[in-house]
Amino acid sequence: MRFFRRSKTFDHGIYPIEHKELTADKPIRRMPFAPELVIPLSQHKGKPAEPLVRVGQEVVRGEPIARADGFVSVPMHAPATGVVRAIGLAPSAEGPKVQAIYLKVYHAASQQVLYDMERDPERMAPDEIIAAVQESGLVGLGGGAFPSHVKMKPPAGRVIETLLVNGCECEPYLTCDHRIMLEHTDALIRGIRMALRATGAKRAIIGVEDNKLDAVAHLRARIPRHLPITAEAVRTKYPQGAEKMLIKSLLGLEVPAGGLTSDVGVAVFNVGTLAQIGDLLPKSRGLIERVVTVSGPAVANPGNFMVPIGTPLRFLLEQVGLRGEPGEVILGGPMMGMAVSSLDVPVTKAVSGVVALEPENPDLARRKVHPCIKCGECLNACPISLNPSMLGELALAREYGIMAEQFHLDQCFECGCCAYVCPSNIPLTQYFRIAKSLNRDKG
Amino acid sequence: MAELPNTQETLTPDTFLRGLWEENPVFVMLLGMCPVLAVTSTTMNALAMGLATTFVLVCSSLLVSLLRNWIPKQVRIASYIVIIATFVTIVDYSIQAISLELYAALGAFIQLIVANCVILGRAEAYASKQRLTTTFVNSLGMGAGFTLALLALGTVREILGNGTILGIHLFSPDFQPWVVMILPPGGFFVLGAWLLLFNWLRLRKERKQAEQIGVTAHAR
Amino acid sequence: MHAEPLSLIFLNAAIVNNFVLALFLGICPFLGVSGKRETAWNMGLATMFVMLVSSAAAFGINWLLTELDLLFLRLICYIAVIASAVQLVEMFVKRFSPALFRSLGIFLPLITTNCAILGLALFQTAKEYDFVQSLVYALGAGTGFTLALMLMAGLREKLALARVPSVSQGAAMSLMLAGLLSLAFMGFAGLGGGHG
Amino acid sequence: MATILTAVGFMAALGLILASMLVVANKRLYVYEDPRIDQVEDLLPKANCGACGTAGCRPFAEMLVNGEVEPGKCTANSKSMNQIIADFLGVDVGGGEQRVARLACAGGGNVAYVRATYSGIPSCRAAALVSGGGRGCSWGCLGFGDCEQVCDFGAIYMNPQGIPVVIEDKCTACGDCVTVCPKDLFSLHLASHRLWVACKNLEFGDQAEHHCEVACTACGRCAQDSPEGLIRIEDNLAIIDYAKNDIASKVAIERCPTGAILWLQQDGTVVKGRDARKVVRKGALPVA
Amino acid sequence: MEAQNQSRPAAATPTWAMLRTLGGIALLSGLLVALVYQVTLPIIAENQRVLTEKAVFRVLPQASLKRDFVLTKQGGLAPVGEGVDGEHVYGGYDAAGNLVGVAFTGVAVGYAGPIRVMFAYDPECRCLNGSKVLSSNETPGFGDKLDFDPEFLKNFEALDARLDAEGRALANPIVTVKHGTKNQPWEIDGISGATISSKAMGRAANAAAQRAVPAIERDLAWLKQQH
Amino acid sequence: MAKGIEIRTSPHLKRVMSVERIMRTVVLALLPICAFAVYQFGLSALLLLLTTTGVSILTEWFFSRRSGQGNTVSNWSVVITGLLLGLTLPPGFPLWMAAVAAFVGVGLGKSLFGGLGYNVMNPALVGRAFVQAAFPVAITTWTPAFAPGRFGELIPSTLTLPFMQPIPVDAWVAGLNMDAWTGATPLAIQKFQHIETPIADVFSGMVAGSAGETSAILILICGLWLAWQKMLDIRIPLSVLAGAVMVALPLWLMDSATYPSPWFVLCSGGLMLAAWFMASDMVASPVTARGAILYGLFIGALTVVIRLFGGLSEGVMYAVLLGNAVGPLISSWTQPRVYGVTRKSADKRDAA
Ligand SMILES: Cc1cc2nc3c(=O)[nH]c(=O)nc-3n(C[C@H](O)[C@H](O)[C@H](O)COP(=O)(O)O)c2cc1C
Ligand SMILES: Cc1cc2nc3c(=O)[nH]c(=O)nc-3n(C[C@H](O)[C@H](O)[C@H](O)COP(=O)(O)O)c2cc1C
Ligand SMILES: Cc1cc2nc3c(=O)[nH]c(=O)nc-3n(C[C@H](O)[C@H](O)[C@H](O)COP(=O)(O)O)c2cc1C
Ligand SMILES: Cc1cc2nc3c(=O)[nH]c(=O)nc-3n(C[C@H](O)[C@H](O)[C@H](O)CO)c2cc1C
Ligand code: SF4
Ligand code: SF4
Ligand code: SF4
Ligand code: SF4
Ligand code: FES
Repeated sequence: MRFFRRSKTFDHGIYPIEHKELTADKPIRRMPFAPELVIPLSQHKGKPAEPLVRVGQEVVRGEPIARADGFVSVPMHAPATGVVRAIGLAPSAEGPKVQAIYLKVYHAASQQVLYDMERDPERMAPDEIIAAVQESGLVGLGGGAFPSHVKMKPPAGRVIETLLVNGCECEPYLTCDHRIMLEHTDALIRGIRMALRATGAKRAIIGVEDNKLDAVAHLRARIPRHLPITAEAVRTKYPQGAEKMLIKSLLGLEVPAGGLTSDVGVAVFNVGTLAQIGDLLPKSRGLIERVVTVSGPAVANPGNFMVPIGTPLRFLLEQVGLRGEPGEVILGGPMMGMAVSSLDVPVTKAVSGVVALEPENPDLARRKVHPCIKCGECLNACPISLNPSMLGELALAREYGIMAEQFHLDQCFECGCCAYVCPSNIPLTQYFRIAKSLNRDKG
Repeated sequence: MAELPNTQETLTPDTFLRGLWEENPVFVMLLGMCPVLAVTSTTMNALAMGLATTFVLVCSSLLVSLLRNWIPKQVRIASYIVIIATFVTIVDYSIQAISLELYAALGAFIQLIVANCVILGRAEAYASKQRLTTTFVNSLGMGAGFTLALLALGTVREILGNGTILGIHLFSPDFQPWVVMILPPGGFFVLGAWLLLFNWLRLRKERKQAEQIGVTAHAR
Repeated sequence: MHAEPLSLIFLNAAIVNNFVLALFLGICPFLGVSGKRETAWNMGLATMFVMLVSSAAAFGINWLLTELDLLFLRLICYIAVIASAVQLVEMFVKRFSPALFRSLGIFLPLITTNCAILGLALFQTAKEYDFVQSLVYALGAGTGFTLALMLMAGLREKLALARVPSVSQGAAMSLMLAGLLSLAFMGFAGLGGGHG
Repeated sequence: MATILTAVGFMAALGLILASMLVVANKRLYVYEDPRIDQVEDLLPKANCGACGTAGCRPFAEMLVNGEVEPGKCTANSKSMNQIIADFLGVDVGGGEQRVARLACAGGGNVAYVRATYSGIPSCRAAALVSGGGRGCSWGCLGFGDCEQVCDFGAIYMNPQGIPVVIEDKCTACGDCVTVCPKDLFSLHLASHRLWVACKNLEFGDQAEHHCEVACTACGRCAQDSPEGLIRIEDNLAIIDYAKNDIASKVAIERCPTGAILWLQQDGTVVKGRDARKVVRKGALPVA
Repeated sequence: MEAQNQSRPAAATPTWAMLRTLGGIALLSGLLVALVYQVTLPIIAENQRVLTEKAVFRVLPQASLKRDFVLTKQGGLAPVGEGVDGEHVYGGYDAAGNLVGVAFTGVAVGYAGPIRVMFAYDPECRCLNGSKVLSSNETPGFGDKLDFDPEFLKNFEALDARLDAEGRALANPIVTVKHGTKNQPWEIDGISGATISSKAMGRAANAAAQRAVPAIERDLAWLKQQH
Repeated sequence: MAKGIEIRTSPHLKRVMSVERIMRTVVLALLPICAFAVYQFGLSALLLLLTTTGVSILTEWFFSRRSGQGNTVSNWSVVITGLLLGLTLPPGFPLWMAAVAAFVGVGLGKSLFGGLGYNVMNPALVGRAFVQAAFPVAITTWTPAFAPGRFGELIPSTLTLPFMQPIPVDAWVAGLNMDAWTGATPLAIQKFQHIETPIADVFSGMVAGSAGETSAILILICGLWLAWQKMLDIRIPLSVLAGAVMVALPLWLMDSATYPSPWFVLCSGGLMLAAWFMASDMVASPVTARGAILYGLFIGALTVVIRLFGGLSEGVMYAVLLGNAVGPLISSWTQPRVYGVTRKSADKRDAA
């Protein structure tokens, strides 16, 4: 069968409506500065950064304002020139309030980045590149927000053979990676070369879903012949962009349960991450802005924007205009993204998209939840081949231990495919989150 | 080291009544199910089986209680079983002497009284610890409870499955019997239905009680 | 009847006249230990083992009693020997394989007072099976018992997660399930019998 | 007659053979297991709640018989039952003072603001995972009653404002509510701890009050009024040092402006300070 | 753990008590059962006789006396007595001592297990002229018909059981045919809706008749004298 | 009142499919089969279908009320149960017995265990099996198809008084003067007389039998349409049919005089209807993909075994029920292999 398929892919998965046409051909535009930026000290997985500034201190755009606290941590840089109004609690997308630096932006000041120091990455040793990546404050921009430099250094005994560049962007609505591949092609290629050197990988494959064949063609045209970099189209299917799926699709390998991608000799980076590396490292700058797709049925003028880190959502949405009251505002895509409980939440390094849905989301509201009718749709959708039907029943009976011990709950990466297909409308993924969270708490 | 609290029971009406309801061997303890299901396709069989079982139950309990201080616990099961089997054999031959037709209808289940969990269970749990009088009354109660349960099944199954009770036709000759009731599934269904009924009554009572003391049990 | 082929004896005991669902033997353990597949399986194996042992023992005793012309003692002897044998096996297992005891042994005392075992001994005598036929019959009966137990356990495990109304929870539901299984097993009636 | 004699003889022989087999078996195959374990297990509540710190009642019974723990460790059992076990084993009951679960929040729907409408599984754990659950105070109780449902002893009920209330007499301190609450609002305390701060909000002053009318604003009055060291303000929250519980008195609560600090009474009722703003609203606050 | 175990009392095995108790109980039990057996034996035998007699008289209504015979290995009949083994055949005689018919049993597997039937043979018409089901597991509602369905019982008013020329077997084996298609005297008209049971009935009749009728016919003269 | 911003868990999108929609589509697919049943057997079949469906709905309504689940009739699943039950009964089946079947099927087969999604066996077939065991004579009384005047008069047994034995139909059938009618279905004729009804007849439905089982082609079309609509797992019907052929083909090749041809096996009796509409009921079949195939093969094979070697001429009902009974076991033995979990790594985890 595989032989007849157009593009490579993995088993199971789903085909949600994409809605990408809203923004796919909107070039990246610059978002103005909000009057006040809120920069949480923990925008990444790992230890929060430690502030380097005092209240009342003036900072210049690009200046480090917090430093990394350990290896699995990254520094923060001032996204704008202004003054530190306060250091205190700020709302976060996850819910709990977190420490953040409130930065009052000087509107009159020049917003040129002055923290520039040209260097030639081609001459840097791998370890130097890794250190430079940490200094730049880069984290995975694909949504994981895991510090990128950590991923470049595989654990002892593991060798990275292949670098996968994740340009799938399988979430509906989102197009920022697509735009990056088209508009920041050179930076991307530069970034890939640096990552290749840093990781010691022998080749890089850019995986792009086949709904973005223009990007594939564009990349193929721009990649210099001599480089071991290829661009490959993969089937447009959610969650093609999940690293485990991409590895399966492109390399036919499976990351062992509980293991890392480096166990199969692979490191996966988002195209945005690598484009930033290509941009920032030669100038030894820090990450102060990122490309964000702002879209969704409640948005009047959807588009792709270069947004300063720390911009509150309220400001962002004002800029694009809303059609009436928004219902849900989601950070990331609608399949995996988080709804926020307050528009004061800022855009962080992890935010690849802001999707505003209309009130009473017609996909969800007022649909009755029935008991599981054992239709098996979820089994056919789960890319990990779990048994969500059984897991759901167990969750309902609060058998969380059994879920983990016998039904591999820990393997679930909460992609939401099962909940998407379930005709009984059972919030399966949410049950699994509860179960995992309780299991964690019980230790 | 102190002993556990003394568990010798004093004789009260409850000693007898318990077996009928609270500790009914069939409906509550789910013991001795095989004859309950197998020989209750008619009321007559149910009654005969109930009486036979009661006889064995009472006799063997008495003997066990009598001998309770002489039977070392290492051989207690074997001893009880032999005692029970003796009485069963006696019943077996007596029924053959009374009526071979009845004997044919009860089939192997007369002999299987030996393995009826109620009897050994009572010997172990009660007779081996209690005095003769209480044992007698209690086993009589248990036997009565067992017979009651058998009759509860037997009458329903006979009426529905055959249109008769004790062989007497109840309905017009055109009555359509529900054959399933005298087949194996029918046994399960009728017993299940009785238990459903009891459950329902119990739940209703509990709800009423809860309402009386003003606590509304919240739904989980 | 004597020339009944072994395969038919097995099939008959295991399925067509399933001890639990068609003959009503061994109902107590069937209802009692069919809550989980694992215990059901262990119980089934333990029962099958005891059936084989008691089938052989019963065959021997029957022979002896026939020789002595004491057939009226059959029942007492069967049950006494079976009970003692089970007790011995239990002690043996407990002593030499605590692991096995934990999975199988705890069921052994339960089995002593199980109609299916005694029923097997009585039926094999009534059907006048020879030694090999008796063993095959025991094997079939044990298989059928295990099958019934496993089916029931599968269904009950499924229902353990169901939203069963409070009236039908517990024994009532088990009995209705057993009834449904028994209803389904009626489809096997007449299988292997001579027709046409 | 001959039949009777053979029968008697045969049976006697059989009985003797079986008995001797059992005798041999008992001598050779005997495995000792303390019979008291079963007896003690029968006396335990069989709730398998784990409050005693073991995996369940059976292991606890084993430890009891081995003299490794005291019966009083089982908080789910009744006192008299534990006494029976203690007498049976000839040991002390032990156990010490009763502990109960205490809730560090008083923000029911009538005083705490909701900022976003959560829809989904009605469970605190679920809601907490969706951007914290939509309450203004990100530390506060979500009111879906996971704690009520997890309590096997029926010791928690949800009051009309959606705040769990612990019935001290029923609480066995099994700790299930402590684990289940996604906001970590429950903790186990000695029943004698009567002075209590029912708030976990780490914000200061108006910011805290902006989300909840009964929040601790960290004004520090309670600390000032009470004896030195009993109460301190840490991370914008009043903290009671229960090592000094002996000197705790109602003085501490009198001037609290929001009533975040309370005096819990034996009978389960709660006393608020004189200056605490009176809460008159019964219904829920509007969403905003 | 080891040390603890040893300090515990070793299992006391009350050897004598065990032997005494079990032996004693077994002995008593043997005695009791043997006594009861002795007492009931004759009653049970009598019951058995009465039961068979009832069945025989049911299929041979004119008979008032029954005598038991045994089918010998040689293919003849012999009176019941010590040392003769074999299937029983019952001769029915009227008050005057005339042979009114012979009854014998047949077995065949029906829908759910064996069906045992007693048949009556009338040497005058050389046909089967009576049947009674002794035991069957047939489904109630189906099985009853074999014994009570008047239409079906008509089959056994004169079911041809003539022997062939050699006198060793039936000239025409008895068979059951589909309901409504009977057109030979040796055919049984099946019950619609209970074909399986009625076929079993046919097989039982055929098998029994094939065995018994040749013997009866051989020793008919002798049989007639045995009142 | 402003509701403020809404928060939900991801995924924030959902497929349009829903239980109601699936069930409604199945009802739609059953309607042509019902129509053919009425065309073939007349008013009696119509009344039969109305009775089973009506009583099923009432039963569901009653029990869902009582158990506090709210009204579950609106999810349409019980309509399927009712229709399918009616389709599997003989056309002249007394209505009161049909009502018993529907009540038992829905009450005992479904509501008792918690309603939709929790029934362990197919409710329609539980109802049928119950009446088959309770009223074995009535349920094996067949009447001819295309009786003249079938739209004007009822089969006499249809209106039997409750709790009474069915009114005999022999006289009525005789009065119809239908020469070819033998009072048996093709299956019975094959089983007991080894005469095969022409394939064309069983395929098109020009034969007697249960109300809705006769036309294999119509059932096939409706089933395929349903599969095309993605409302049923086509693996199950296909493997049921494959299982039947697997047993029937070798036997037929060995002895075509005694054993029916695979074509006849597929097209006769209730196999087609059961394969497409009853075995495929997802609630009582294994959820796993491999499990579904095993389950189907089991049902198909068992059907033929019961038909050819058992006491009944049709075994598909019992085969499906037994398939339902082994379903949970099959399901647990065929759990899918989880991504990244190999046998070795699973063992290691268990050991740890
Ligand atoms: C369900 C799921 C879907 C994902 N989809 C994408 C995606 O479309 N694009 C992407 O870059 N990363 C996606 N990710 C994250 C990737 O798995 C991986 O973490 C990321 O590509 C690594 O790159 P980064 O660290 O540079 O972000 C997804 C993850 C999951 C679990
Ligand atoms: C539960 C059940 C029990 C049955 N029991 C019998 C029976 O005891 N005897 C019998 O001949 N047929 C019995 N049958 C019917 C047969 O399966 C079969 O349909 C019938 O014998 C065929 O006869 P016909 O061809 O005359 O219709 C039973 C059917 C069912 C469903
Ligand atoms: C889905 C379905 C299942 C059926 N199951 C059975 C069955 O298990 N047993 C049965 O006798 N008839 C069943 N029937 C009816 C038969 O197909 C057939 O008409 C009848 O059994 C043949 O008659 P007989 O058993 O009386 O000979 C079923 C019909 C359908 C549509
Ligand atoms: C393809 C398909 C087949 C179905 N078959 C049946 C059936 O045979 N019997 C039935 O009662 N319900 C059937 N249903 C409906 C539904 O699943 C049934 O009511 C549930 O079994 C009740 O829990 C079917 C539904 C679908 C989608
Ligand atoms: S959320 Fe988990 S269980 Fe559901 S499809 Fe995704 S990985 Fe599978
Ligand atoms: S998709 Fe939903 S209804 Fe279907 S099996 Fe999975 S959980 Fe059950
Ligand atoms: S205390 Fe915790 S678990 Fe209880 S209702 Fe409040 S948030 Fe939920
Ligand atoms: S007085 Fe009240 S508000 Fe002030 S610090 Fe103490 S508890 Fe908090
Ligand atoms: S009565 Fe048969 S096992 Fe209990």
